[in-house]
Amino acid sequence: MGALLQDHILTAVVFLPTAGAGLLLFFPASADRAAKWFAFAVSVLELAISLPLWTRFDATSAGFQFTEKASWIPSIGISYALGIDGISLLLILLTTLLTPVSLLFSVSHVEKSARAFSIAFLVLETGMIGSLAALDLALFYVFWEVMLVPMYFIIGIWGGARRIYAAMKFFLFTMAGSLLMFLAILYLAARHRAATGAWSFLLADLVRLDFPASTQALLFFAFALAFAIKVPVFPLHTWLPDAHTEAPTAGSIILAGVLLKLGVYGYLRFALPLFPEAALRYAPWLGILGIIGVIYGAMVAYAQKDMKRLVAYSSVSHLGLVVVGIGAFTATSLSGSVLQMVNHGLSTGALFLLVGVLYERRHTREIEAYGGIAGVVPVTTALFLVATLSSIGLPGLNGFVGEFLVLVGTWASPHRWWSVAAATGVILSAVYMLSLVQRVFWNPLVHEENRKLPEIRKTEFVAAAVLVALMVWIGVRPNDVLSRLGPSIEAVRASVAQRTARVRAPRAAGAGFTPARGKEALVTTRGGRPQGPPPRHDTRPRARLPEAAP
Amino acid sequence: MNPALPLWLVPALPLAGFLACGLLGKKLGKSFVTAAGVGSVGLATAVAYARLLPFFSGDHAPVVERIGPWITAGGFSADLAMRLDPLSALMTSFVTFVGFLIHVYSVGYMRHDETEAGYARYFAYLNLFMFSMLTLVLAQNFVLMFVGWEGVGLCSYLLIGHYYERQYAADAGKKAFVVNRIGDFGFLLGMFGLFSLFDSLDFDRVFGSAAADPAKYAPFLTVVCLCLFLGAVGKSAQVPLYVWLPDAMAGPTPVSALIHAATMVTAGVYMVARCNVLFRLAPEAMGVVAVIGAITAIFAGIIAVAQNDIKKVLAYSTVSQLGYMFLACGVGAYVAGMFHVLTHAFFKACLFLGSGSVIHAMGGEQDMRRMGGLKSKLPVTYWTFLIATLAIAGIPPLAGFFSKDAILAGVFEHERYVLWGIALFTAGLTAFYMFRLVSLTFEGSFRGTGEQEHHLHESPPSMTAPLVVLAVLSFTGGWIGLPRVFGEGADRFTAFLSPILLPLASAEEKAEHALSNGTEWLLMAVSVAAAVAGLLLARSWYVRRSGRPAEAIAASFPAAYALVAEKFRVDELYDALVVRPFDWLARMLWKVVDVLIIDGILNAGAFLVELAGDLLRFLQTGNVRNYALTLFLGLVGLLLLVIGFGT
Amino acid sequence: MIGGIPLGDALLASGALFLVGLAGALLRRSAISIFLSIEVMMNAANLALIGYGSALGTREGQIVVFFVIAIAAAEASVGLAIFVALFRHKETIDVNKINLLKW
Amino acid sequence: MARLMFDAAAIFTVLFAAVMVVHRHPVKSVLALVVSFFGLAVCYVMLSAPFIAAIQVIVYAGAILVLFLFVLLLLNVPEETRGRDPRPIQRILSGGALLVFAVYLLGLLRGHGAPAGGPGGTVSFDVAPLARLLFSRYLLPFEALSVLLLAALVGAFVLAQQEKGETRR
Repeated sequence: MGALLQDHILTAVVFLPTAGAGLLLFFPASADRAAKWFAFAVSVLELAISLPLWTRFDATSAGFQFTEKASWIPSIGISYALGIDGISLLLILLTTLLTPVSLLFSVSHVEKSARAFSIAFLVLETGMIGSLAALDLALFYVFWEVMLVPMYFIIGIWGGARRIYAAMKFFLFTMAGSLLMFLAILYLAARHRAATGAWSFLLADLVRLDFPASTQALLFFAFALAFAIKVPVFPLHTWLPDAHTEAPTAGSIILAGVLLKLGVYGYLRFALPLFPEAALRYAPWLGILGIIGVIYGAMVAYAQKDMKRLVAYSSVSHLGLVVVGIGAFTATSLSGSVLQMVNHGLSTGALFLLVGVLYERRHTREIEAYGGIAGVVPVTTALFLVATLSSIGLPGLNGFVGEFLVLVGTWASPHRWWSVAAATGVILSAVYMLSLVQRVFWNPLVHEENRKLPEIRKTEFVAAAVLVALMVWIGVRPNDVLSRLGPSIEAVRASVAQRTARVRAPRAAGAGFTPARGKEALVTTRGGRPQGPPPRHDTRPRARLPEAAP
Repeated sequence: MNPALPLWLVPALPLAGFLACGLLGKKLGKSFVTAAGVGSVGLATAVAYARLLPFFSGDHAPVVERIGPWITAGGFSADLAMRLDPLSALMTSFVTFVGFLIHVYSVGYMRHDETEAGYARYFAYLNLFMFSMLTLVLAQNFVLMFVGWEGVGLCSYLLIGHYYERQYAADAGKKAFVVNRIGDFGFLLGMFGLFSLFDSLDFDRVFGSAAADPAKYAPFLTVVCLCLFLGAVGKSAQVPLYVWLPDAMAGPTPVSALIHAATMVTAGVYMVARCNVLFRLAPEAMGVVAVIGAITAIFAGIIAVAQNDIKKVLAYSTVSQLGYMFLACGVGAYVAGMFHVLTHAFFKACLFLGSGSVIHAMGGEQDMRRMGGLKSKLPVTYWTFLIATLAIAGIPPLAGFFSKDAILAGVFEHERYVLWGIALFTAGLTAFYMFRLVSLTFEGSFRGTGEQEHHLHESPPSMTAPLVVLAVLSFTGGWIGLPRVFGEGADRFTAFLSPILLPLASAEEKAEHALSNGTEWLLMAVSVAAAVAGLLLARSWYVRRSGRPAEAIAASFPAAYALVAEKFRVDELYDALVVRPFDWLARMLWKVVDVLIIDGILNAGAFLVELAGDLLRFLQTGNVRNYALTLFLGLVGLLLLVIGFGT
Repeated sequence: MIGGIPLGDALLASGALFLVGLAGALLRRSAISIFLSIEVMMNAANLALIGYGSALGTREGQIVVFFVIAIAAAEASVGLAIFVALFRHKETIDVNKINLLKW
Repeated sequence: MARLMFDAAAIFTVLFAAVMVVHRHPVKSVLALVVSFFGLAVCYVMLSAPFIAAIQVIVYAGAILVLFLFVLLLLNVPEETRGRDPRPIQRILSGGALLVFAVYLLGLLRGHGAPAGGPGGTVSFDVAPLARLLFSRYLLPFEALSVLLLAALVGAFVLAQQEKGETRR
């Protein structure tokens, strides 16, 4: 049994929540409380069995670890392939952490058919972890869609007043993107068959395919669109404020904490290695959209009157920064981006949680309805303040490390001015978050009903305190996280560099892009303008896999 | 080396105090908070001096103590490391000491007015401030320095907003943080620039590389230094980002003394001095520093003349004095700048604490027009306040005289005569408005309410003791840096700092430029004359003639007076130029771009689908026969299509 | 005497029967009549199946017809139950008057 | 001879089917269909499918159509009303489509339908092979059919059941 678990630890981590959800089906519908606690217990157990991933993870290795592989649908080459590297490790742990936190919060706040809620949540967890661990594109797509359905119900059933609208919007947006991605996945598999004679959806197989530039661009867009919607990148972001605002607190935490990250993760894991040239060619656009996201999200957040909407737009801003880091594509900025995703999960998760705490007491999210409650609920205030400070990137807390690495890494890329533009987020985030804190917790207490606001409960406190503790931990010891990230980041860069170099090698020997020398390989910094990879539009015919005989 | 007392202990002790007060303070009560809050800083001071005293008497060789790696990612790395060199030793010595005194003072000031929770919160934040400030000072690299840099900003924000239920205090706190953040933006960019130039943010490596190969880096350093200076402008309240500091007086008075006078606001000066190696290679940037400093000095001095709030006067005076320090740095007289940082810490802390004592006695009243004649009621406060005022005015042989003279001499030495003129005028102005303050507050007869008069009392010993100590230091503090005219070895201060703060020019050049003893005496005489003139004018206007001349002048130039009294309406200007357009733009982006355009396009798509459905649904007649017919027609059509007509 | 029927005859008969049934299904208004017409069409199909089976000399055609008849039985029972329920509610089986699915 | 007989039975079948379609009275329609099915049974016999012919008579005509009759008599369904069709287009289109379809079918049959005079009827008249086939190779569908019939039974029961509180009108 122990050995079995050792060998299949990822499978166990992926499917334990679903098993729990299956058991929940046998609970009587009236046993709501028991169902909620049971779901929480399952998620804690899940966290416990996911911790060995962290401890046994080999931080020196760049490859996928804990891999498992089995044939699933052999006739069309779909396999059950799991495996994680540093990037997915972090996000998986973030998921297994935020799920119990959300469920713990929900224990005292979800009343309506709590059993169904718990089931949806556990299935959602399987979808998220599965997406993060899948190494087969078909499997990834399955988990990707599995994620969508429970979230739709969580928003649509347990959400706020405009929940139906929000749930529809969320579903349609996400679906629109992912269908195109599905087509692209099918096309890839078919191309693999044309090239080698065998179907395969394995990432490792598909990255060996080469395409003409135009095809690659189309496929890249199909993938990028799906991920950009999920992130969300600037003009595609409008589902997010609605979904975040209307979702129940636990849903908002997971939505902001994990689901958004999957967009960036998918981009890093799939879009970049599969279509490296297209990705590099269009990276500037990505970076610019990211910058627009940073500034636009921050400004719109400032204008909000609804606490949750404000936090939701702050997510747009933060994720914009992450996208900038991805677009800059230096080792430092990529590390920063991934770390920033974790940070955002923690800080925004905590913010949503604490907003939820207030909402459950006053049943309004209007900022105007609060004010001056710092003296009434000092513990909530303190926690909120720490989460805010983490969110605006105060040094010593986690947010700073990620933000700083993204910015310093971006500065070292060819797009130096991105860093300047994105750094304005430092000012803007302080503006909108502090005005939120001021208008909610400080200022004169004008609403008499707030005088008797109950303080945070034990369960809520534990949930928030865990997040706050992690913020401090990452802020003080970021290397615990970064060290696990480094080799994986280098591997992503190396795979991109290798493929672009393979194409370019004859012409631009040496001037290409040789990563993994421990420094910003893209750049020669000393004293001059950094020189990135030459932005060449290479249209020469490229090496292909041998075409299968007709 | 003293391995038993590592440097990191100095900031760590206040951090422990912060945690103790913050987490347990409310439960365990005020005595515990007092013990933990003051005790931790006291211990930190003791530890600091245990390290500093051997250092002062030793060879002043920089000591770097590395704790471990902190951030390592890609090509970037930053360590947790502490540095003790003459500059940080100087800062640490007065930050810990003055900080400790102000902690003691705060016990008396805050103890009775605060709830348990408020008291605990206050000391927690104060301790956190000490942690941040000491981190800032002792850091060995820019990133760690930035931790302290933002940390002090945060504490400033939290402490200004200590009375959070007052709207203006909350506003002021936010304003302080946001304006500081604008500066931090510059600091960040500066750091990025440094990193891309030097591949490191470690002080030794950055300064070492820059000094080793100036020609290579000099072209890039102007921009980098300007970015760093933007950080300093924000933190040290220089034009145009000074606006937060006067508002910061909404916080408790000891906070104003500690953060907004003695320590935090001088962090900008410290940073510029720390980077003097870089600034030396960027003469244009130094020019900007000097000009901004001079403008700030005179601008804030003028505003201070027309303020009636006792703390506002001191706040503008602080801004003005900070301008002085930057002026010194800008002309290359870093030692003079740091000297002024030191003496200013003593006398300005003393002034603020004295004003706190006055406000305490007046029951919270801060308007000088309702004070007067407090000399007899608050003797200790009066005498200490007077000494500090004389010090800031630059009357020899008090501390302020020597530091101010060093700055004036430095400016003159570098032949920046216009700036020298401004500085001299500002010196006179300083003496004038400070004595206006003293006269209005302590001289004459009491102008407040009877109740207030009845309530007047001298402050408890926990408050007066720090005043006395600071007054003594304000008197004697300048003697460590006597000008050269008193003998070659008199300027121990310069000797101490010179390994870090290299003079601008080489030794031979310096000899050429150096002022003759006669010129130096003359300069001293001029500056003393300016100070005395300001002093006498203020006394004659406000003591002998009860302020009537000032009223007369104000009445004859109402517009000009109003402009000065309203602080040149800079806040209003920013409001109109920045704040309101920002508000408008934010709302516009939300309502127009987000809701109208993006969601509009989406909703238009949704509407089209709905419209199509609305039209097509009429095909659903509900009549089975229609459906059957449709089906049949479809079948026939398909047949024709697939098999084709005929055979 | 039995057997030896040309496939063409069987198919022609089947086609004619189908057309008659189709005409009934499309043109009648009584639900019962439509139902009966559908039965006719089904039987036309059966006839074609048997015809082909006979022509090809296999029994599979008959097997399918057997199943079709059984399914027709099931269909008739459910269909008639629907008519009973419908008639009880609407007092009519005129399909022109039953349009609950309208828009 | 056999062909003549088949043709006669086929014409008879189609004729009575037409009668069924034309009649407005439902009971008469059903009776016409019963007659038509007898003709069909004859056709089946001619095509050497005696077993099917038997169940056509016994099950189809005898059980299913009688069930129709029961229902009609039970509900006392009135004669189909005359009067204008609310949508005349239905008739026109139906007629047109039927015509096209008929011509089309005819064309198909003429084209390659009839293997003229092909000697069918090699299938033995025996029922036993059919039974053997049904209970061996087609056992699973056969059993599935039983489930289907059961389901239909339950479905019919549920549908026709009188709802609670509903009075018979």
